[in-house]
Amino acid sequence: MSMPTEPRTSAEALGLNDDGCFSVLGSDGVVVGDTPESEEPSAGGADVDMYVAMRRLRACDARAAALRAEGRIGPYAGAAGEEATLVASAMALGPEDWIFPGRRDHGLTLVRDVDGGAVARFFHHLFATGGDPAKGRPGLGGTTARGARIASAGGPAAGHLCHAVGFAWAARARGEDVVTLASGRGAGVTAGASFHDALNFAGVLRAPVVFVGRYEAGPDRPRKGEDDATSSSVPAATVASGRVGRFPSARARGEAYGVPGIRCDGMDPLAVYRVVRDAVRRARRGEGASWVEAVVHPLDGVRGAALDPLVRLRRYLVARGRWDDEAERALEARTQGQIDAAVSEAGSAPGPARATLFEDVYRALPPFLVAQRDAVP
Amino acid sequence: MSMPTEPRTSAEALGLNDDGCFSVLGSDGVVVGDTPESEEPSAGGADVDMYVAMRRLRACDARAAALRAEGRIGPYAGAAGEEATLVASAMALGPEDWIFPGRRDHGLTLVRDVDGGAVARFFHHLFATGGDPAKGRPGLGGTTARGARIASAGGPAAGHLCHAVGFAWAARARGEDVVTLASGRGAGVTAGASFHDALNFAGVLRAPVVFVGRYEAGPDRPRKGEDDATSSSVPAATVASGRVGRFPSARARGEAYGVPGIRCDGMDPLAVYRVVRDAVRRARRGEGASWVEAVVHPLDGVRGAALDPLVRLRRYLVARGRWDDEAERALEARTQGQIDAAVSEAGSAPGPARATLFEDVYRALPPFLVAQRDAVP
Amino acid sequence: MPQMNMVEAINDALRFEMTRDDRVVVLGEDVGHAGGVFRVTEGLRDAFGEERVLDTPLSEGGIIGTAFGMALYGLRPVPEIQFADFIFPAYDQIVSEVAKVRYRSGGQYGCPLVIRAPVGGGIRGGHYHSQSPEAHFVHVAGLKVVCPATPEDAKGLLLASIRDEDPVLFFEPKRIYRAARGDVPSGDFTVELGRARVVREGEDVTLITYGAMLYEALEAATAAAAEGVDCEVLDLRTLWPFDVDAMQRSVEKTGRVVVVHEAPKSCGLGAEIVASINECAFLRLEAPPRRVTGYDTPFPYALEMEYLPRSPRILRALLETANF
Amino acid sequence: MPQMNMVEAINDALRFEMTRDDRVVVLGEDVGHAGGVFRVTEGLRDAFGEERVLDTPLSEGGIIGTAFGMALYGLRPVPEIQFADFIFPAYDQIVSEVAKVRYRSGGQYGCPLVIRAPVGGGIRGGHYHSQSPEAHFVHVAGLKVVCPATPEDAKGLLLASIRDEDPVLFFEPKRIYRAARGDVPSGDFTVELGRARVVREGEDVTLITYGAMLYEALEAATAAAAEGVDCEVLDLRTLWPFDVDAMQRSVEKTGRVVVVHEAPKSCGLGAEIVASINECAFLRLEAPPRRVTGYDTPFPYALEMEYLPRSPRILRALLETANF
Ligand SMILES: Cc1ncc(C[n+]2csc(CCOP(=O)(O)OP(=O)(O)O)c2C)c(N)n1
Ligand SMILES: Cc1ncc(C[n+]2csc(CCOP(=O)(O)OP(=O)(O)O)c2C)c(N)n1
Ligand SMILES: [Mg+2]
Ligand SMILES: [Mg+2]
Repeated sequence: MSMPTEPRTSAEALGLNDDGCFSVLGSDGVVVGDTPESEEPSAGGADVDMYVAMRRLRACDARAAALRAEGRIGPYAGAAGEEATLVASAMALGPEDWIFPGRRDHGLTLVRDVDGGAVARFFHHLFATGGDPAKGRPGLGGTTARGARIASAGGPAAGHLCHAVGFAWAARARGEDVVTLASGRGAGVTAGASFHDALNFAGVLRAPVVFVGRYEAGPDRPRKGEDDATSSSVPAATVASGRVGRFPSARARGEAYGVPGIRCDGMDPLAVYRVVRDAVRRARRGEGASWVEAVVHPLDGVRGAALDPLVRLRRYLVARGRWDDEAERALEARTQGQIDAAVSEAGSAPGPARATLFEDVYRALPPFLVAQRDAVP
Repeated sequence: MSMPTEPRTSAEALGLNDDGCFSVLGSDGVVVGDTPESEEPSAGGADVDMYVAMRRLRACDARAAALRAEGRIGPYAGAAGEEATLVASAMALGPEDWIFPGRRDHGLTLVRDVDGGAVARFFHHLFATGGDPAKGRPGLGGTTARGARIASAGGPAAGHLCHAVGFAWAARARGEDVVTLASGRGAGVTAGASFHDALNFAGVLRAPVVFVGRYEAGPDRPRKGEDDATSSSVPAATVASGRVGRFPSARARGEAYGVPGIRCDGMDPLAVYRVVRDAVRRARRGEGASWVEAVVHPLDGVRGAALDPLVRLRRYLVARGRWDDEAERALEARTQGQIDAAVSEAGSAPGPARATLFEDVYRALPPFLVAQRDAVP
Repeated sequence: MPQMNMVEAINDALRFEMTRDDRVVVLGEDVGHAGGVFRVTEGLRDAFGEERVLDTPLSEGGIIGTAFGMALYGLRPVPEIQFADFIFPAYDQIVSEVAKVRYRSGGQYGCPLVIRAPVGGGIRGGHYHSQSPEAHFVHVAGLKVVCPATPEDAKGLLLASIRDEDPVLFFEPKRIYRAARGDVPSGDFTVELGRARVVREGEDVTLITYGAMLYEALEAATAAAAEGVDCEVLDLRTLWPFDVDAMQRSVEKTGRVVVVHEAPKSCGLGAEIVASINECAFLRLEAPPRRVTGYDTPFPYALEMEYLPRSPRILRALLETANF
Repeated sequence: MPQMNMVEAINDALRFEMTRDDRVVVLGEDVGHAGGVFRVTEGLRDAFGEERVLDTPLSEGGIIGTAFGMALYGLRPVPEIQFADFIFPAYDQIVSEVAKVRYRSGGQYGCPLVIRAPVGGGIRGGHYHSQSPEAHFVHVAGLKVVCPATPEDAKGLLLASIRDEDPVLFFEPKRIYRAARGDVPSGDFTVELGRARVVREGEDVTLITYGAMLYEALEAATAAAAEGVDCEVLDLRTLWPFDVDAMQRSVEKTGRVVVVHEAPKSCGLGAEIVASINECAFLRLEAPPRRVTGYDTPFPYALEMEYLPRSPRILRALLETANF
């Protein structure tokens, strides 16, 4: 695999730009860049699994969006186009490693499908049934899956980053070989003051943690007084809605804390896999935290459509004879079957019992909550 | 003035180290480095004023420490050795510019001595008398001096940094040519989450603000797992008490926000003056915020004693024929006279009247506070 | 008089005051280009420009800290917190800085800003988009807290808040953002802070509430009337300093009181209302003051309608109190 | 039994539990090398090493957020906030994360940590080193709040708090850190959370308090006795969930109640105490429950002794209540 001299598409341009934004797959599914073919592109042999998980996520997400449109579930924030980052970062971990999800990371539960029930649980969560692992309490985004070593997502955009640091430190202090990954989406991850705390504490504690933030590359519309901060070659993590922020390189962000930072194409599963896996290895070696920025684009935009991670990984697999139309049809049928079953089950399941309102405030129900419960008309 | 090839003392070493720590005066008071003599070393002609202000601060500080030792005032945190940063940064501003002081910046009020009453007010503040501009409410560090364009210091270490950003932005939005300086001391300034907010908002708003943080260069005791983060050539902003933190270069800290950062010898008044003045000019030109780290050492340590800013500036002035023993004696007599008068006045002044307890909670006293006031036995 | 919903009334107030007073500046997450997630600030950026309506980074501490500086300068910032649930990252700025600066500076500085934030449940917002944190601010000396229940009050109280010299938390009950409609005076119009409104006169039980729960309370009062219990309903409007005189007047008449709010019960505003009534009308009390509130649990998504103190629960408390 | 002051008793508890349970980890600003600004953690780092006693950067949000992660892992973190006044930068972590994780995760995760923080005035600490923020936490569902008034309780409650499966705010009244001395059982010793202590039995007025104000209350009770008023003094010890049964028992006996705390009055814990007593003992109340508290102002430095609800103010309220 030789280094191409000219970028071929905007994806390649990302992969090679001087901001260190890294990519492996071109939009045609052909490997670009300086990746030695020997081991890397196959994601350690997991590339087919990755594709399967991405497909599952895409299909679940589409169904969830449809349910939302029908008014059958509450607010839903989709993950279309972000499958590569969600799936590849989770799969770059070992089974003993932990994930601290953010508010937009419900897709992660579908990756660590430990007992085959993840799809059902996903829809129970969306329908907020009695079968929701979170007992219908948080509403969308309150991802929690202890059995899958996934922590509990909260509300504040960056609040969970420090949690991952403390968890990672604790595991190391107890002599466990565990790496902790903190996931998040949007400018709130880096703008939130908790970002500063998390990177500062991670640096000081040399915690074996990997932070992965997904950023939507914005409209690249230069804003007043910001023209020097965003340039077309630097994918700016700004947002369609007009949220603002300075967008230094990932490296600069991390350097302030002694934490290496890298930006990668978040729609390229092999790039995300490699970057996260390197960070995980680094953490495992005792070298501390890393900061990964994964750039994503809306799938319904021109740029995003050209970079669809499913299309790219499928082309890559087909070219290598590891995937074909038949496999695709079989997967599609299986996935839709799972989803249909899950939606029909969760969609008609009863909500949590009224008494559950008072449970889990404390480990045991204190008398004053017993009184409140028993006074319910 | 030519660039010396060899550092002469540790101060010079600071001035020339590759971390960008900048100095002008050697410990012998001789100008070092690449400073063109034309204008710079004299601090725009203000060097004698600067010396006078530094002496005043040193003397007030010593008297305050003595009063504290006698138990006549409450907790007092001294500023010995830090006069250069406090005085020079304030004097690098124009009279129309504003200062947002931190919890340890009470010395700033002694610089902007607008009507000659600053020394008296300083001691009224320490004795928390009815004559304290803060009405005896905050206790030490609650610096406030509206007449001198000094805002109101709070308690949390970094809380005021954002205030300076908003103020600076507002002044510019109203078309005023005002630069705002935020001052602070200690690792809490950069560790606090408000630091992140302040630099982020300053970058986004391109606010004409200059942040100046004083850091004590610590014992340079490498800490477990931190040996790569602190090195003897990088003055580490760690503390004798064992507070920890990563210490990237000032440049790296700022770069994450698009704010230029520079580290300077905080015991060198001419260095601080030049660095802050450049940052102020930059802000005035509409180029936005700057981040200045001023490294200080405890005056009672070996390193700090060798770098005493008063000794260095005095040597510099004497060598240029702008200061002599007679001037020193006259200043000493005048300053001590002012301080004696202030201490005797404030030391015997009555405390704030009991009714003032209820004032200034709101602009007008609401009925429920009238009731609380009138119920006082 | 034009008819408006709450969103329109607040937008109208902001527009009016920004025109009248060029010191008024709006800032927050998505308030500019996007017009706010609830469209409350819609059109303001086009009308007043980027220097008056600022989209900020997603950090509430930074928003309030920056607004503090603007206020010290002499502007009248009106920062928005997108949901009151996300006000806590700014809590230190509000409690330690905004509330205290007048006092700690010996009156040299004030911090006249208005922090707008939607509060409350009932819109399927879930755990983190439904809370009612007013009591957290009432306990902080130096703050004023306002919560309108009608479009008219929303406009009048907001204008009074912006013109107030003290910091105001302005909580907007999002459940009735569009559901509450009514006449709103056009042009300049203020409602004095600190005055409750008697929404329904009655003789038997005083029902004290505010925000979206006003409508549940009125529904319960109507139902109670059918059972022969005549309720007086007070809308507090200003939660702090609250109108203790109005409460006293009403309780002197009825001798019985029920307080309703969405926030958790314990150490909520209802506790202060009950304690204050004990102080001013103890001898008139003929039944124990009752609180009908959110439960002492985090806010639940699926069971939010069980959590909220809706009219059946209120009615039961009214009847028990009347018959005590 | 050894005599100890509060500082020694807390240190003893930490030392005991760190020896017994290697999951216990102490972290905070200056808690290690320096032993804490009040020396509460003195010697712990030497005894247990840097992996059990962590000096952290000066950021309370980071401290609590990191401790949250440790607790989720299964450790028993005991973070220190150097002064309770500086707990607000961590408020979002406490309110939005620590308090809610058990609920929002459907009980999959708990967050057993103990946040230690010195509270209260009377030591010339000034505006930002004197506050008493307990009510800010009582109103948050999911938290427990503890405040010992004696060395014995300090040890026993701290050990019970660390072993509790829920997050506990452990407020240490710094004014009596060294002034309060007494016997402290050595070795293992717990005081059950949620139980008040009757410190003085009496018939005429119930005096409810906690923390450093216990001593002012006892002084006032003694003075009242000289005037023929026999007070029963309750030390709440656990502020939330508090011991409503003990309050009810006492008020059933006395029919009169005075509540004392340092924190500002409005929406303070005293409000909840008065409201709860109304709910459980209304018919027994012979006088309006009184609150003697800090004023609704920020904490003042020069006038702190006027601000604090000291015994003369308490006495006056006792006599007025007794003679109502
Ligand atoms: C601390 C905090 N404040 C506010 C919110 C509400 N909120 C949720 S998503 C969001 C916008 C996120 O914007 P953006 O950076 O565009 O992220 P993305 O669109 O990529 O998710 C906001 C303001 C939040 N979750 N947390
Ligand atoms: C947010 C906040 N937390 C805690 C404190 C209490 N505090 C005041 S000074 C200080 C230590 C400062 O340490 P250091 O970084 O050494 O600063 P320096 O000694 O240089 O002042 C602490 C913890 C504070 N002022 N603000
Ligand atoms: Mg967005
Ligand atoms: Mg120090």
